Amino acid sequence: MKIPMSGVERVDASPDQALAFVSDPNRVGRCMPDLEDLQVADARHFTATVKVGVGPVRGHLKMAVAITPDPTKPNELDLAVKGSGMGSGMDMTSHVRVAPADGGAAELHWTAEAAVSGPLASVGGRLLEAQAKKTTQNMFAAIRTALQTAGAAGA
Amino acid sequence: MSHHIEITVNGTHQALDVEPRLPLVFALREMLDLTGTHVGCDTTSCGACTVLVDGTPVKSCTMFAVQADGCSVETVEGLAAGGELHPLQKAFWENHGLQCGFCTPGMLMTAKALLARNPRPSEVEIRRGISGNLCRCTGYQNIVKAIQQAAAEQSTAAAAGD
Amino acid sequence: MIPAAFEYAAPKTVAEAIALLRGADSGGKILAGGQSLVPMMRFRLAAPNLLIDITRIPELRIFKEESGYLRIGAMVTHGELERSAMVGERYPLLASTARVVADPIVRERGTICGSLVHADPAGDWGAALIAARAQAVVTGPAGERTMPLDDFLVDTFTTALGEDEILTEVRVPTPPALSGGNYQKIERKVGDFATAAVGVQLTLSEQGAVEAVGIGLCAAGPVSLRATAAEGMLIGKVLDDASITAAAAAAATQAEPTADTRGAIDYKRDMVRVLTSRALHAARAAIRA
Amino acid sequence: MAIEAPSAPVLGQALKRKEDPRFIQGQGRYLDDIRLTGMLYMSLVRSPYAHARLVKIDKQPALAVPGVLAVITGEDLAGLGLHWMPTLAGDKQMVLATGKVLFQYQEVAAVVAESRAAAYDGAAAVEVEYDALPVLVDAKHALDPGAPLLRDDREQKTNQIWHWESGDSMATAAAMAKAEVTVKQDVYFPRCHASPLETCGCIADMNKATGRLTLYVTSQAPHVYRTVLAMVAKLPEQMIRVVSPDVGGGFGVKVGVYPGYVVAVVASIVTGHPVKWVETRTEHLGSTAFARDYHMNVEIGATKQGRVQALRVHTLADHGAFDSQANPSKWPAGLFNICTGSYDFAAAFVDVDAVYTNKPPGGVSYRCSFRVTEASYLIERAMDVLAAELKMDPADLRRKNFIPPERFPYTTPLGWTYDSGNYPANFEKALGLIGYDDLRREQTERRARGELMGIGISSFTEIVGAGPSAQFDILGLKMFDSAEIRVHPTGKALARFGVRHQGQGHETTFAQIVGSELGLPAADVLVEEGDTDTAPYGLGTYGSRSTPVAGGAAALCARRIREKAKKIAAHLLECGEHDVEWADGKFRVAGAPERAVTMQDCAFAAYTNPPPGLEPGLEATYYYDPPNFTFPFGTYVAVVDIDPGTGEVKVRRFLAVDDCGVVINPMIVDGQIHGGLTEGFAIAFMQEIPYDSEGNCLASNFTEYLVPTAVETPHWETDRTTTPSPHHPIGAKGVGESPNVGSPSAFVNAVVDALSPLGVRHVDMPLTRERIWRVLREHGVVSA
Repeated sequence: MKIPMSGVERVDASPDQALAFVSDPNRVGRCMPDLEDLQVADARHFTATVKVGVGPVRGHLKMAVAITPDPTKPNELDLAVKGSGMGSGMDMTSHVRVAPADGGAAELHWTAEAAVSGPLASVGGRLLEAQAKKTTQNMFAAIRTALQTAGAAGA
Repeated sequence: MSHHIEITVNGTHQALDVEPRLPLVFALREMLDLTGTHVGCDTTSCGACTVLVDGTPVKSCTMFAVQADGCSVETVEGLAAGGELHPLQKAFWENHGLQCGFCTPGMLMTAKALLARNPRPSEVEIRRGISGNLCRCTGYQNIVKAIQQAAAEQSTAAAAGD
Repeated sequence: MIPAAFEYAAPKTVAEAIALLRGADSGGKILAGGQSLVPMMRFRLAAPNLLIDITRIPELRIFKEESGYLRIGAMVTHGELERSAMVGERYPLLASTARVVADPIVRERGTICGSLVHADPAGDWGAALIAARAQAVVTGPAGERTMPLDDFLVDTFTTALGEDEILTEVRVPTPPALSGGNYQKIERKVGDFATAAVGVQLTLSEQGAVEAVGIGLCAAGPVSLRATAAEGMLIGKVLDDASITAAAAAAATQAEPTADTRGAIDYKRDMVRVLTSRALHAARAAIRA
Repeated sequence: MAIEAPSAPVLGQALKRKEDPRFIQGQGRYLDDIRLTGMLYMSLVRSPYAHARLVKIDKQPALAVPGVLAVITGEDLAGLGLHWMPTLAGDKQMVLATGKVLFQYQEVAAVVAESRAAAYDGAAAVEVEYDALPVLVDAKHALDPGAPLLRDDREQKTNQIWHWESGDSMATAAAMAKAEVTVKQDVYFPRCHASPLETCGCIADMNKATGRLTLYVTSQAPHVYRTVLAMVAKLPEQMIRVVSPDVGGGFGVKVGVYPGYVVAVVASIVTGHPVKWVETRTEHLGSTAFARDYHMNVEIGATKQGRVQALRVHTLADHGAFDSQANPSKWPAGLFNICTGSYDFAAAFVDVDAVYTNKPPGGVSYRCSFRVTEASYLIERAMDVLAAELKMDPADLRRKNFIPPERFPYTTPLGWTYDSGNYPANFEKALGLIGYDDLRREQTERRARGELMGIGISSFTEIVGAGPSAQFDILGLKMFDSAEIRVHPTGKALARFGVRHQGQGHETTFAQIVGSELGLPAADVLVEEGDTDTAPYGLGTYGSRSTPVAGGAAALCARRIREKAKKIAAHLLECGEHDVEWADGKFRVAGAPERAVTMQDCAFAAYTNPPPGLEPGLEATYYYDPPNFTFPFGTYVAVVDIDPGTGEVKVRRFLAVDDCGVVINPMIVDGQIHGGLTEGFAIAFMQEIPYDSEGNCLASNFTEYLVPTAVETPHWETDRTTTPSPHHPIGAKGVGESPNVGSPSAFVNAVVDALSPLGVRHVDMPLTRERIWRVLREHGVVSA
């Protein structure tokens, strides 16, 4: 099943800082919700193991993430996630655009589409959509929080 | 880690060492060789594995053997007491209440519990009562008929016994 | 299928069970009837380290009327409730719900409290007991706390239970005179989760106006839902076709179902309307003079 | 061949089934009940993706799991040349995936372990890396220019598998052009699944010392399995024994050879132990043979008075990732061109295009004689569409167009020769029994009150008993079937057959045929099936072929015994053979019927006192090659009421009047009809395997693939007429599939009839509440 999602996060950081943050595997990787393990392969790739826990459904997903800056639009990039675990597959493509906001702050405009395959989709499908949306929103919210903390620490 | 359990199965005391994750149905089938109880699904839907635990029908794929410690379990193999067919077994045979036979043991155990609680059920009550057991072959009609016949026979026998 | 390996404990008291939960460091899971949990474990979508079987705790079997409430302990099964003459006489909402939960064999092992803790928005008891204005009794290391069921059910698969707490009981107010109730469910076949379902608990005044009404919606949102607008517009009104139609429409507006193999959003929302109307009619018919 | 009057009352009696005592006492022996010494368990790792490149399989985590002994992948099988296998339909199919996967739940790796639990643990631990590819789910887009190419292993770089035609396209086009009235309708028969209560499974036991492979397997066609295994695994056929123990329902899903069986054989060879593999329900629904998935477009040309003239059908068939349907090899669309049904068409033309999609393979199963269900549904639905166009009562339209009884044997424009039929008599019996005219009057009254009541008729013709060897074979194996009878000295008999029952009651009905032919009580005839070491070669039980083919073999084999026994009788009666008559179950002297000997007498003499010059013993084998198919028919009437608030359909009444020729055991025939109607009901109202845009199977277990319970299932009314088959040795036609073939259209016709005041002509199955509700809303009906 394909789950389309989108959102806007206003962050207390400059557009450049925000862009640098989401382009950095070390930093954006730590914003994966319920992160258990993070392995950074290079400047553009990392692997995150995350915990899944929705009521009785518990398990781990291993996600390989590739960050691809848009070659023509310097403020935009793609995050491609290839996940597996619990006998299932979880692939997500997301696109992030960093836009300036009032007061020198920035906005992250993000769209994402998750595709879930396997038992998670066929057994858990009835309850999956809401959960996938929540998890993705949490990830971008975590980015906002992290930037805020970084901003506060830097000030 | 395995757990030691003691259960009574069809009147016989059994002591078993079981891994907690072992569903009761596999303990019956593979440790006690009582293969009459079948497995038909993964979702507690089909009822092929129905047995009676302390008289209550239970889908034995969804109860762990370790949970049955101290309980009395009845399976299809225990129905024909003393070699005489149970009225339900006889009625299923006479009314063509089975075809491939795979759902039959679970269906019989459910019917036994049903009649124990409601000795003269209506057709609607029987259909509701067996709605946790799936059958792919018979369309249920002859199963319902068989349960009605067994009910009539049992209550006649009970009346004669009074 | 066989679940992943786990440890098993069967405590004899609630205190022991809570201690085991604490010790399991969020890897523990309470096993009551197991009719939702075990299938998930067989699919290995759930894999607790420790299963704490509470079926051997006698105090959790409480099932009686006391101080204006029907007390339903954690180990009371759907089947036990379904067969209770007392429930049949005085709690028509609960009686009509118990008849349509899962299938008759699952009902023999599955428990009302277990179903609430599972917090599946398509579970029947959430909607029925919200309509009945039930209270959840939660026991933890610090003792008992009680809350409206509305607050207990937080989100899909999520309740207000702490990691070391157990839902030990649910308390349903004993309906006063001139009360009736009913549960209406659409399921594709026996044993299916609800496509949509609605529970109604109703009390009329001597004059025939609505004195109190509870309407709970099943499979109509991320969590069991109270149809607050519909309830509000019925209070003080005479329950006639017009007020029922209006309330049913309000309930449908409030519903936020998701699309799945059981139906699209518009269908499910309309079924909330149809079932609310039917449940209100049936609840009124269930009032004994 | 002449029909003989039943020679003993054994035939036609409602005898209690001989197989039942073991089943009601829990003593059946199904596949999973068998445990062999040293047996290991296998579990399969399956793809979560519907279409993906297979990047890497890491066995190590699984091998580290306690109890796991081996992990087998497609690459391992490639070394043995076993990673692909031929299908019965002339395609090939992956055993374990190499390179890429083509449907969700496709077999990717196998884990062999000491216990069931360890096998599951191991399967969960295997790490597989995939690269998702674009997914093709909708068959209607399979031939689009931009569609992903699924089978890049084939020479033809297209998703089209084959194109098949039947009939005269020019003549049909001409007749259609001249017709006063034409109707056209798209009709989809959804993808569904037989899903018997017992899933598929096997135990492969390769004995290294003897070199002999025993395969215990849930099979409807054990001999076919043996031959296929010999060809696939290149084992000498005499070194393979296939045993099909009690089978917990088949309905066609246990005809094909599945990858798991081949892997289990390899696993047994590799480990030197017996290896058991039993599917989970998810594996069963997600990977074994589905049924139907035919997108059909039908056109009928007729006169204004309602006389049908021409039929044209275009079909798109979704075959999934491999063409592995179990059809007769020269008939890629099976017997689909039976679609002219019970009606006298002057011209007809049918074509079918089969395509690949990212779904599991299959296509022929679920109580259907090779696409006959689709054909019957199509014509019965189309007749109602025509009736609506002509504003005629659908019963009258049928009456006008039935093939008249005097025209049998009747040859259809698509080439079939119907053996026998009396459609008007059967039809009028059904309409009389249900009270058709009264129902129509009641309907008028209810409609006036705004109620939705519908009456649906199906007057179908089936084609079963594949099949005559001139045209019908599977992988070259002619579709005969066989019987072997041994009469023991004490007059008791053992009868063995090449078919394999799965609940149809062969142990009783074949004993009745043999007993009736030999003058023995059915109780004295033991029927055995399922072991290729002992049973004569046969093609198996499916397509309602057991009675028409193996039943014919049973009768003729018994008559062969009788011929020999007659010589012995003459010897015992001390008369010439030509003076001996077989009458009332005994050999009698012509003109002195009181001088008689029984079959038991002859059997004893065959071993103790054979006539001089006659070979001792009393045994025979018969391979029966049917001269034609048989053509059972019937009339089904459904009466439904629709809840306008929820869209729920209540089946108020359902009457089935079948004609399956001579009845062997009426109790068993009624049971077959009840079961088939229930499956037809399920298909009409609730069963479908849908896939989402990613190719996820959305009905992979019994919480989503709906099997009706006793509560939803209607009460069935049954009756029959008897028109014997002129060519079958006992006049029987077969019945197993008729109720499933004939009933879906009756249900749908009834629902569409209920909705017809709104102008509705067709609604596709399954007729879920939501689908009906949507039709009602689209036509402005809103109700509480």
